[in-house]
Amino acid sequence: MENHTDAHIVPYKMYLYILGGLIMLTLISVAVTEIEFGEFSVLVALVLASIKATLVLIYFMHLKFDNKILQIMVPAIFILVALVIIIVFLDYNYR
Amino acid sequence: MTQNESNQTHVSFRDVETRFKGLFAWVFSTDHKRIGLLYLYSIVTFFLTGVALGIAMKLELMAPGRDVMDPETYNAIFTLHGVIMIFLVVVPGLPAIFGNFFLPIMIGAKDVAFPKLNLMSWWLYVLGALVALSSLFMADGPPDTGWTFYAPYSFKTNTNVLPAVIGAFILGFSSILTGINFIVTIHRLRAPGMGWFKMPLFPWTLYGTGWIQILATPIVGITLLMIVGERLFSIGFFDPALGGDPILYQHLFWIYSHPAVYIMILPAMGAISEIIPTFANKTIFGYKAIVISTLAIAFVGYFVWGHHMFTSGMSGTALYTFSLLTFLVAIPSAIKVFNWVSTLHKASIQLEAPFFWAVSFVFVFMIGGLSGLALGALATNVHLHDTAFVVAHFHYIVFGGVGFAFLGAIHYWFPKMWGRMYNKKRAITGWVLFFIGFNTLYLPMFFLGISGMPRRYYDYVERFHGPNIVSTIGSWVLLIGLVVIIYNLVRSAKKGEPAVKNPWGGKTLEWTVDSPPTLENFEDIPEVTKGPYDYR
Amino acid sequence: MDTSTTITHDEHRDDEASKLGMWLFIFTELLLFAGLFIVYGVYRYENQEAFHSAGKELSVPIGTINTVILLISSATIAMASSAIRFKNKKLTIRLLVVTLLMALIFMVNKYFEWTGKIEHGYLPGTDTLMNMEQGKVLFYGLYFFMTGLHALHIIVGVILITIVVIRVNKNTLSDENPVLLDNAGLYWHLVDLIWIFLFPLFYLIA
Amino acid sequence: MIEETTNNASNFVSEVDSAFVFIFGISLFFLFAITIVMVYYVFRYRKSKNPKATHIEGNHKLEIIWTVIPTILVVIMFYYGWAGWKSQREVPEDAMTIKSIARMWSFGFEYENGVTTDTLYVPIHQPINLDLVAVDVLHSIYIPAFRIKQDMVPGKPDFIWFESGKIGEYEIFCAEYCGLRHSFMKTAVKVLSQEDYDAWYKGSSQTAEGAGAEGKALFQKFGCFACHSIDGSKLVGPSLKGIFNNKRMVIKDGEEIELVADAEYIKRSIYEPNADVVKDFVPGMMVSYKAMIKDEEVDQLIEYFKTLE
Ligand code: HEA
Ligand code: HEA
Ligand code: HEC
Ligand code: CUA
Ligand SMILES: [Cu+2]
Repeated sequence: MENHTDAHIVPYKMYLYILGGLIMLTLISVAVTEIEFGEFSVLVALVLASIKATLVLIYFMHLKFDNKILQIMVPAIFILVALVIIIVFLDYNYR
Repeated sequence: MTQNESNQTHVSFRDVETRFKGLFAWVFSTDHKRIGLLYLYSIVTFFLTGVALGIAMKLELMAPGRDVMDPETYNAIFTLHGVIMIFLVVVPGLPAIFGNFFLPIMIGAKDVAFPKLNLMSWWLYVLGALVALSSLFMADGPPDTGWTFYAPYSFKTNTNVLPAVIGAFILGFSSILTGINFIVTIHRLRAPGMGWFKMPLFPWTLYGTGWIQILATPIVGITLLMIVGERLFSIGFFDPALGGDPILYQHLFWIYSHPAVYIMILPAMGAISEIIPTFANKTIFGYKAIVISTLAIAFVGYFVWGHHMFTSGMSGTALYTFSLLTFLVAIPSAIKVFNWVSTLHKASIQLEAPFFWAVSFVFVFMIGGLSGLALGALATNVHLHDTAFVVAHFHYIVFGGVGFAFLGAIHYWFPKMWGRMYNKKRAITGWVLFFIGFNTLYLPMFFLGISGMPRRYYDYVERFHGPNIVSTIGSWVLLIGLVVIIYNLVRSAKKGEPAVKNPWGGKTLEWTVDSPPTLENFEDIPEVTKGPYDYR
Repeated sequence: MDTSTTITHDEHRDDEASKLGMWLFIFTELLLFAGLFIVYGVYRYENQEAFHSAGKELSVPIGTINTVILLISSATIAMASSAIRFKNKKLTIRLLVVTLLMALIFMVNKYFEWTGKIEHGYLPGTDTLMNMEQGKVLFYGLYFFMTGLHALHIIVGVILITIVVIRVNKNTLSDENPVLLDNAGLYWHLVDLIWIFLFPLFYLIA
Repeated sequence: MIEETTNNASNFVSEVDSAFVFIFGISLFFLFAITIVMVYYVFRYRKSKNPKATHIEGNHKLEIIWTVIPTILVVIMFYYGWAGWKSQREVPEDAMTIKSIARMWSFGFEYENGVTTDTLYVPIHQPINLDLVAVDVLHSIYIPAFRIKQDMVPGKPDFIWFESGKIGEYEIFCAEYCGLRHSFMKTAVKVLSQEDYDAWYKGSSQTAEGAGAEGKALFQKFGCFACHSIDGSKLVGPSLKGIFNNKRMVIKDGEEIELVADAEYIKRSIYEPNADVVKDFVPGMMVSYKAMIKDEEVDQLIEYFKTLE
């Protein structure tokens, strides 16, 4: 079993680009709340948050350079959580 | 290396000299085998406590009215009984004891991936257990909420709910650490040549269990923390007076606690899947089907929690979704049963104690599982929910399933763990008594439930008297059986005949190492070329 | 392997295993918060109006600043992972210290925010809050519980990173064995990840 | 108490029981079939009879068969369960509504004319809709003979309905654990003929006789006996024996003070039980009865307490 975790060393620049992107997205999501989307504002906010989370996962947390198993596991966990939440709402939504 | 040749130059893991002496050599050992035994001793201690409480309940239920205790005591006793049996005995149960001891050996490794973490999880277990039981010695006494801690009663009662809840939280941590450890071990430490589908079935079930431990336990952790917040700061999460919703508590509780029942049963099924081929001298029927059904149970089992809440006032849509999913999760269990039975076809069966445990496991598991079907259907559940029928169901499947598998496993692996043989005749006597007592104890509860006796009842109306008395008598027979079994095993651990390497002719890797194994298990990591149960 | 000495029970090193272990731990943490998000979701669904108006009382600027702070700290610790592989010890330590500083600023902000809310009597269990409408009680209950738990994770992260800094400084952690730094990073990103969801849920959807 | 056969006890019995018969039938069939095969194999293929095992790895056809058949069976089971349950959630238009209140540890039933009883009286062949309310913790109303059960959740009203087809008296249990005296929380439903019911309904608003008799009836009706004895023995609440105008040690705002249990105090104890809590007892156990007990009823209760020397 070899011990060097990733052969790939990510250059600093890339982190800075991603950071820039994340800050942009944050500002956008703040700006968007100023506009009244009504029903959809929750959705918009969550979609933006999910994009940010995906960026963090892929780049900051190195998923992009990691082995296959993790690349399957992580989305699987998020799907699981989503399913659980959907099922809980099968109750609350139809009460 | 030839089979059954005991090699005198090897030092068993029990006799190894370490930095510490005496007891400390055990409680600070990072050897997976010692940790397994530590778990065994501590779990059995709590288990016997739980048994005593169970017997006490049966005494009280012998006749209507007050027999031996007050309602306060009874309520506290079934709560403690439930908490001990679930959180302290069957959830850690097989993974922590046999998983720790045998997982590395069965996949050809020298230890688990994180030995120190492993030791820590045992310490957390002990800490959690002590915290949970500390309420016994406090003013106002142990909690009286039932092991489910349903809101809002759990923060209205003035008994000591907090220690039990915090204890359960710590125990959850211990369980998570074990799960992480096992998954990483299985991913990283399989011997060369052991592909996923060359892995024995017990490690496979531990793998499924590990995932449930990791993914379900945190939910109960956070739920219990919310109860703490609720009791200390009246945050109002589940208090209807503050806008909270008691049913949401039930959702969160069962999101964990239903998968938890599969944490209990999967390793039990794994142990049975080891015992049956060994004594049948035959490869297991449908290896892949069993593996897939294990993973299917683990996955689908995550989405059926609502079947504990059919009468709680959930929406209709949720009700029938959960009912349907519940039925689907029964299928993989059925597949396993069929495969086990088919393995016996054209086999050559050695009639030994572990095998009797395995066959009777299949029998009681079927009763437990099939009674689960009546609970899973909406109309019948409405009548049976929270009655003695449920109590019968889960004793058949939890204690019938896990208990029988545990006892089968300990008779199966005993020679390997202690390097000695037990008295085979006495082992079978114990099994017979146990089996008779068990059925006498719990079968009547099905009838009580169908005729309408609710559970958690200190007192009952006259017409329930008959079955209850039979049941109480059964509990004594069971107890005698247990005493015979424990006596036999304890005695043999010290005085039994020395055991050979492979007393049963098993094919998995643990039968290729010394009895008991050396500290490192293997001198050289074995190369695996064949499937796990190749009896050709 | 030497057969005669079964005495030593040396642990071999497997970085891939440590990383997998860390990820599994992160999964449990995610599910821990998932439980809370379920509670949040349900109560928000049942008390739309109250959550709406209660959310308005949280300061969006402070929330935004804290978000940016956490994002920066996440980037710096990720860069530290690269720096140590480039064998740049000095830069590694600097980046980590920046991360710690950011955490500190985050906590100070949080402190002021919390005390502000407590002065308003929004602390769960106090009479003022109890007498308000139910949705508000739940909102602030969740607010304190979730941000509190998050803050607890920050504290754990700070301790972890401090240990890493000390070890890098003592050269016991270097490009040969950077896995502890990587894992501290993973943990820190988790803290960030959770905040990414907490922020819109409490501050923005108003 | 329970009738010998509960065939017609409610309109749900036959449907639910046929679901039972179907599920138990299939289950018993599989249980016996598998057990017999298993025991036969153990016997037939034991080592002394069959020294050499045959190597069989599996059989795909069999795997598919024993996946598909149980799947079909469980889907039918699901259907039976669902069909039997669905009608339980569909209340007929003409149902008569009775409000059912659960509290630690008694049930109360309030009829349209305002009468409240601790036993449920219903006419035969009449759909009854029970409005379920819980005041303190979870309870669950369970009428085994009718095959119905529904949790009673504080803060969340719910309902349950039935139509009885058989005169008689049937047990009602509380099926959700609710604390100390959970197993004593039981009562009965009396199914009467329409005439008997009408007679009872008219007569029920009449008053009882004797000093404090109305008070005693109220005390019974509101389930106070669940927590208060009148013979001096301590239950969950203090015994009310000789309470009137006697000294009480109470905790008020964390301080221990002595009070005299005059009419004023008793009224406060019923309307705001947690204002001053009797020493050695737990606040929060007794809930306020302000919404249920009227002023003049409190006076009647006090009259009754005066007789408890
Ligand atoms: C080890 C633990 C364990 C296991 C494995 C199971 C397995 C199952 N359980 Fe059980 N259950 C508990 C432990 C367990 N349970 C506990 C502890 C409680 C009570 C908690 C409390 O309230 O305190 C409970 C309660 C419980 C309820 C709630 C009852 C209530 O309170 O109203 C329900 C309802 O659906 C249920 C259903 C099932 C089903 C359908 C299965 C299935 O997985 C069973 C599958 C097995 C088989 C079906 C048998 C084998 C198959 C054959 C013989 C072939 C023929 C099969 C077919 C034709 C399908 N269980
Ligand atoms: C593992 C789980 C387990 C086990 C083994 C038992 C064992 C026993 N239980 Fe059970 N019981 C529960 C889990 C268990 N129980 C739970 C979860 C509840 C619900 C609590 C609640 O309502 O909140 C309950 C409730 C419960 C009630 C109902 C209370 C009520 O509703 O009023 C009763 C009534 O008699 C009872 C009796 C007994 C008896 C007599 C025994 C025993 O004394 C029988 C003796 C047992 C043996 C002789 C040995 C079996 C061997 C093993 C299990 C192997 C051990 C495994 C390892 C060491 C790893 N129990
Ligand atoms: C769930 C249990 C419960 C029920 C039901 C209940 N009580 Fe109480 N009661 C208590 C407890 C506990 C106390 C003592 C603590 C306190 O004062 O709040 C108490 C105190 C009292 C007192 C003051 C007693 C004293 O010794 O000073 C009176 C009067 C009283 N209850 C009347 C009633 C009446 C009338 C009813 C029915 C309408 C009733 N209670 C129903 C639990 C209950
Ligand atoms: Cu009310 Cu149990
Ligand atoms: Cu379940």
